[in-house]
Amino acid sequence: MARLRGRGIAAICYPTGMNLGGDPSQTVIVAQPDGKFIVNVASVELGQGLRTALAQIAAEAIGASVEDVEVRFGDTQTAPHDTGTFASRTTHRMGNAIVKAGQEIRQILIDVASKILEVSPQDLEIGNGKVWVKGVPDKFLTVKHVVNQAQFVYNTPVVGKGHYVKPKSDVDPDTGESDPHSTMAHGCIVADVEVDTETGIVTVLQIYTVYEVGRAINPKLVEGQIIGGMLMGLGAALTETVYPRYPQLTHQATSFREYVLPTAGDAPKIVYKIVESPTETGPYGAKGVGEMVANGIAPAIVNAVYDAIGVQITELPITPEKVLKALREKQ
Amino acid sequence: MSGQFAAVGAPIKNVQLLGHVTGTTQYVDEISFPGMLWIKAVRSPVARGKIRKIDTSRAEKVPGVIKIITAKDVPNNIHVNMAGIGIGPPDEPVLPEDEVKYKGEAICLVVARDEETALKAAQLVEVEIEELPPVLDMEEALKPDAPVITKWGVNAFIYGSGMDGATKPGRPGRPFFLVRRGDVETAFKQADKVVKGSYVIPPIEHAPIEPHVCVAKPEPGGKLTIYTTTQAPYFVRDNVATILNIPASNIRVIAPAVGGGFGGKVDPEFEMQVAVAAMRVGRPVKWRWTREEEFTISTTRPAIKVEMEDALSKDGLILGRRARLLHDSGAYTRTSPYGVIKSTVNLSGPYHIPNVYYEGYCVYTNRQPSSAMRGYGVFEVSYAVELQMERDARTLGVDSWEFRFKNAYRNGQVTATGRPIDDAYLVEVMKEAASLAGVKLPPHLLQMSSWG
Amino acid sequence: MRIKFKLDGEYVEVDAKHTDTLLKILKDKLVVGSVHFGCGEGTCGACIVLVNGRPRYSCLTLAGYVDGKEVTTVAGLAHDGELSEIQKAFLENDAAQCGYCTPGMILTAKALLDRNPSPTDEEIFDALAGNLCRCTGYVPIINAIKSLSKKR
Amino acid sequence: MSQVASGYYAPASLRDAISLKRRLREKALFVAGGTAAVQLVSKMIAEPEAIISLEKVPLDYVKIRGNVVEIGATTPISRLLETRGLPTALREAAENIHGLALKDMATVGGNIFTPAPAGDIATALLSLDATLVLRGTRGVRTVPLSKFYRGPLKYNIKADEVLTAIRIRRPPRLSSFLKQTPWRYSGPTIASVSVGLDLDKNKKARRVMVAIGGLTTHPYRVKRAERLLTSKKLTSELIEEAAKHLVDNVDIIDDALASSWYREVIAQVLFKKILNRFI
Repeated sequence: MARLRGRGIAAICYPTGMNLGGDPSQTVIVAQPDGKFIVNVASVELGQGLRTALAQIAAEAIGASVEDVEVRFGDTQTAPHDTGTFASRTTHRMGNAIVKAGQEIRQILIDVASKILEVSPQDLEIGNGKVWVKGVPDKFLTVKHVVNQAQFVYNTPVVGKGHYVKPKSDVDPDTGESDPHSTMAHGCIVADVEVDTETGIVTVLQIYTVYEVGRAINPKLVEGQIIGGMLMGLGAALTETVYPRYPQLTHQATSFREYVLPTAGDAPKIVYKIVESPTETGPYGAKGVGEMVANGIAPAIVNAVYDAIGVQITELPITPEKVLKALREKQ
Repeated sequence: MSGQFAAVGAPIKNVQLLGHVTGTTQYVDEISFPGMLWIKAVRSPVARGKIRKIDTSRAEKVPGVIKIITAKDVPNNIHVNMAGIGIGPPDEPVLPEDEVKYKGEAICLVVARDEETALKAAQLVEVEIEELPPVLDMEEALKPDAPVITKWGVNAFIYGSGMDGATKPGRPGRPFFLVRRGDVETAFKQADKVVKGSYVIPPIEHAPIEPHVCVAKPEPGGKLTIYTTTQAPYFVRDNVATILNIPASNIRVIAPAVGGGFGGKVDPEFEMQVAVAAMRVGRPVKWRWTREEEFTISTTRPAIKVEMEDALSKDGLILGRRARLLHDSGAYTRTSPYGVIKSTVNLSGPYHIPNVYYEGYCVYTNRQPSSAMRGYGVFEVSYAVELQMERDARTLGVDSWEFRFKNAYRNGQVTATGRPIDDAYLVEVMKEAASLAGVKLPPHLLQMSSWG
Repeated sequence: MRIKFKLDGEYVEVDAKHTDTLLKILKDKLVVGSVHFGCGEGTCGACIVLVNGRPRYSCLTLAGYVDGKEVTTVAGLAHDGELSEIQKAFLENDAAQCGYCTPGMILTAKALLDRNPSPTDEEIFDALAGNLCRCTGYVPIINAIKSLSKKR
Repeated sequence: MSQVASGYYAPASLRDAISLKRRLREKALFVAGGTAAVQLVSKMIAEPEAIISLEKVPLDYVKIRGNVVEIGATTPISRLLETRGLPTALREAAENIHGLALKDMATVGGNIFTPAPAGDIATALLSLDATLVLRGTRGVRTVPLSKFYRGPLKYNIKADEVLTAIRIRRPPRLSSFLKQTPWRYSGPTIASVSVGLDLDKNKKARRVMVAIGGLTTHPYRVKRAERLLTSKKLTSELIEEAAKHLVDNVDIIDDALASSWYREVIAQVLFKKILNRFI
């Protein structure tokens, strides 16, 4: 019996949004009489923190304080068309739409403020809930006040609309020549494992990950994705499949007693780092993050096991059973 | 993190958290209406078969059973989930008319006053099915003598490249998506080493803790409100409108907070069935899937098989790559053609490979339909590519880091599909990762950059 | 049958069938929003409540069992609008994403800390093994529990 | 007798529970911790006209008197962990049931009826030569656990009998339990092994009891391995030899968790690990 250690790496890239494009997102932002902004999106809050990240983008674009922005989601009656919340597309696609809508509002606010202050719009700046004359930040109007005046004095609706789509790419059927990607995010994963040669059990000792996300709109949310994605990747690497005897239908998992997810104690140690390389196509440079963080874990672990035992197991998940068989075949 | 911004870059707390820790976040399962009914499905016990008879007479007599919905109740019984963005062909019935194509496919729906009654009555529906041999193995499915399980005569998606498959004629035997660049034959002739690999991922379940739940409520004037655990409300709206033959604007879809999706709630999988039931009985109807249904009926990540062959030079460069990718769509199209494209165009990974020949096949089998899951298409090829990279490096005797650094794509190069690369940043990311993991990279790698 | 029990400090009376689960009664009859159906098999923990202070899968508990007992849901932890320590710890440590597992997770964590104010890592891992989370990777949840463990 | 309402009975005494069961027969379902029984009800696999809950019957106890350990049938797993002086294998098996709620709900008695991939407590009890105390309308009888299982979900118990206690007389001095699961802290058993034995002055093994769980619906004793080890000094060769007979004539489960091949391998690995500790 022995415990063999190994290290594996994986380098990955991940395209943001739907390949080949053609997937529009739209939003309407409506200011309220109390100076708050409602961002209406048909995207869906799944736990990823969309309401928070999109509010940050909207606040930035409008120049409002983030506390004054509320994202309302998931309703086809109140929100215009959105293709959906998948393909790591929401921050990028809907984010871009929100930037446009927010900028429309920003312009309205500046125009109204210029009337209130009787200065030229070019001389005004707006940010973080305040409007001020360039160079005189101490003398400011609150955005709240400007919104109120727009609605009750200047008879101006404070509404912004935004649409974003990556135009659908044509494909040359003979070569695949096309423009499928909006932007690429990147990652590199290092996994350290220990393999028990008697049972075939793989223990992941440590995961190191670095992800380049364009711009982290909210680093806290990105971190949440990194850790959660890591565990999902770990499950895929080591135990998870509905058809353990694929392609046969037999032995199909039907419950959490057969399709066993990692539990709290099964999470390995993880050290991670987020780096930024803003993309021109993304809102404030952001790329999609949510999916990429699950992608490189399994190959890094499988490569680490390859390093440890000298055999590359090619079919996921690399259950203890497969590891043991590989070890025995090698002998 | 970013000084030039006020809100962007701030590590603000997820605004949903307060609702989560106080238990006040609203999910679909908490939505209820007076007089609401429940659905349970009668499901196929076999992977493939002809429906000979559906006898609902015993089930209908169970007190509390309101109606049993079959294919006849569906106004337009054919659809494809992503028709709105040009993915076809429409090949999936809301309820099958004469043939079941996967084990567990819903044959008819019992609508009853509560869940227990619906379950009890569903057990009393008698279905007679003539079992047919199922197609389960992708390689077998592609053989000319395989039993045909699609309407168009081969067990693969055979329409033209791109996603507008429904409008173009098929060409059997041709891969659905093809990527060719450079001169792959010459690359292999010039290679010092050729490394082959074959990689398989069987279906994986999303397993969000919240199962699929949908409530459909008819409204005055032929309208309908649908509360559902979807990641894509407009997909639901479009598909329900299609199968009910009513204007999309008559339908309102609401997705309250969803308890995890991971791609498993992108496809409208059951909303159409709930909508038909609600419209037929004229009352609010609810369906919550059991955990067993989550595993055996809901979509999975597609199984894939990738065969890959690399032409390598002895100094550690990838001169060319051939790959053949099979994607297991399951019984119906759903989003699979899209997934195959996403896989096939990414078969180079983050590397510069000047000469490539990639074939992507969308294969149909008698399995629950597969669809998107976190990293759809790319999770799968990232796995194949990174295992192949390791195999390449070890065969050549080149260090794993060095091999990746040398082949990493740079800004200014072009991708396999001819797109100029302007977002490359892998070299920098790898340097950071090596440093994080305590790896001392040699100076010649540290000098590299994504810009040259 | 008629059962009577204390739900988050208030007496409730409700009609139930002998085969009804506590989960069903809480959701359908008493409209408790924080108790979730996840598996119906006692494996995911989304339906966990405290019965007389001890965690139970409400999907595997018959309604009759709680007659005369005290049932606590996550809604019963806050007092006068003030979040309990454990809720605050989850909030501070960002220990939720989709939130579906969170009430069961918090109640299990509370039961653990009530019994064992300074649990070791192993004890936390063991206690949480019947509560699945698919979003967070558990790390922030463990951190939330540890943050209270240190305080004691 | 306390009857909460029609159909749900929570008798306060064993006598009441038994007479209820006698009266209601197949219409009634006993429920202890509920982890197995309630699922049958909620999924409508069983539709009992009555539930007899054992929650109020005073069978939640562990008594250790001299050489006898007696555990009430409705004792939850968490109670075992709070009890000092239990045989090692039993404590280790209890520790391997993960999750606070499950530890509080699952009972020792219920565990004996729970088929693979659960039922680890039964594996440990089998290696401790435990005896079951069954009480029926016609009195009390005892059945060795090793004679209790009669095939998948078939037990040596009569319709009007209740399992009231599990008794371990003269527990072996050495015992140990190991199991393998898909993840370290998860529940389902791929294989579990429990061994109990005494060593005499010459370090020879006496009273060897080897139990295997997870390989078939219910745990079983391995008589051949026990005989091989008995009255001999434990050596790695002997252990190796005994390990070859763990699955003789056993139809091993082959399911989503593991193949029968792997289950056999793991049973041998766990068996050897335990015995090598005793050398």
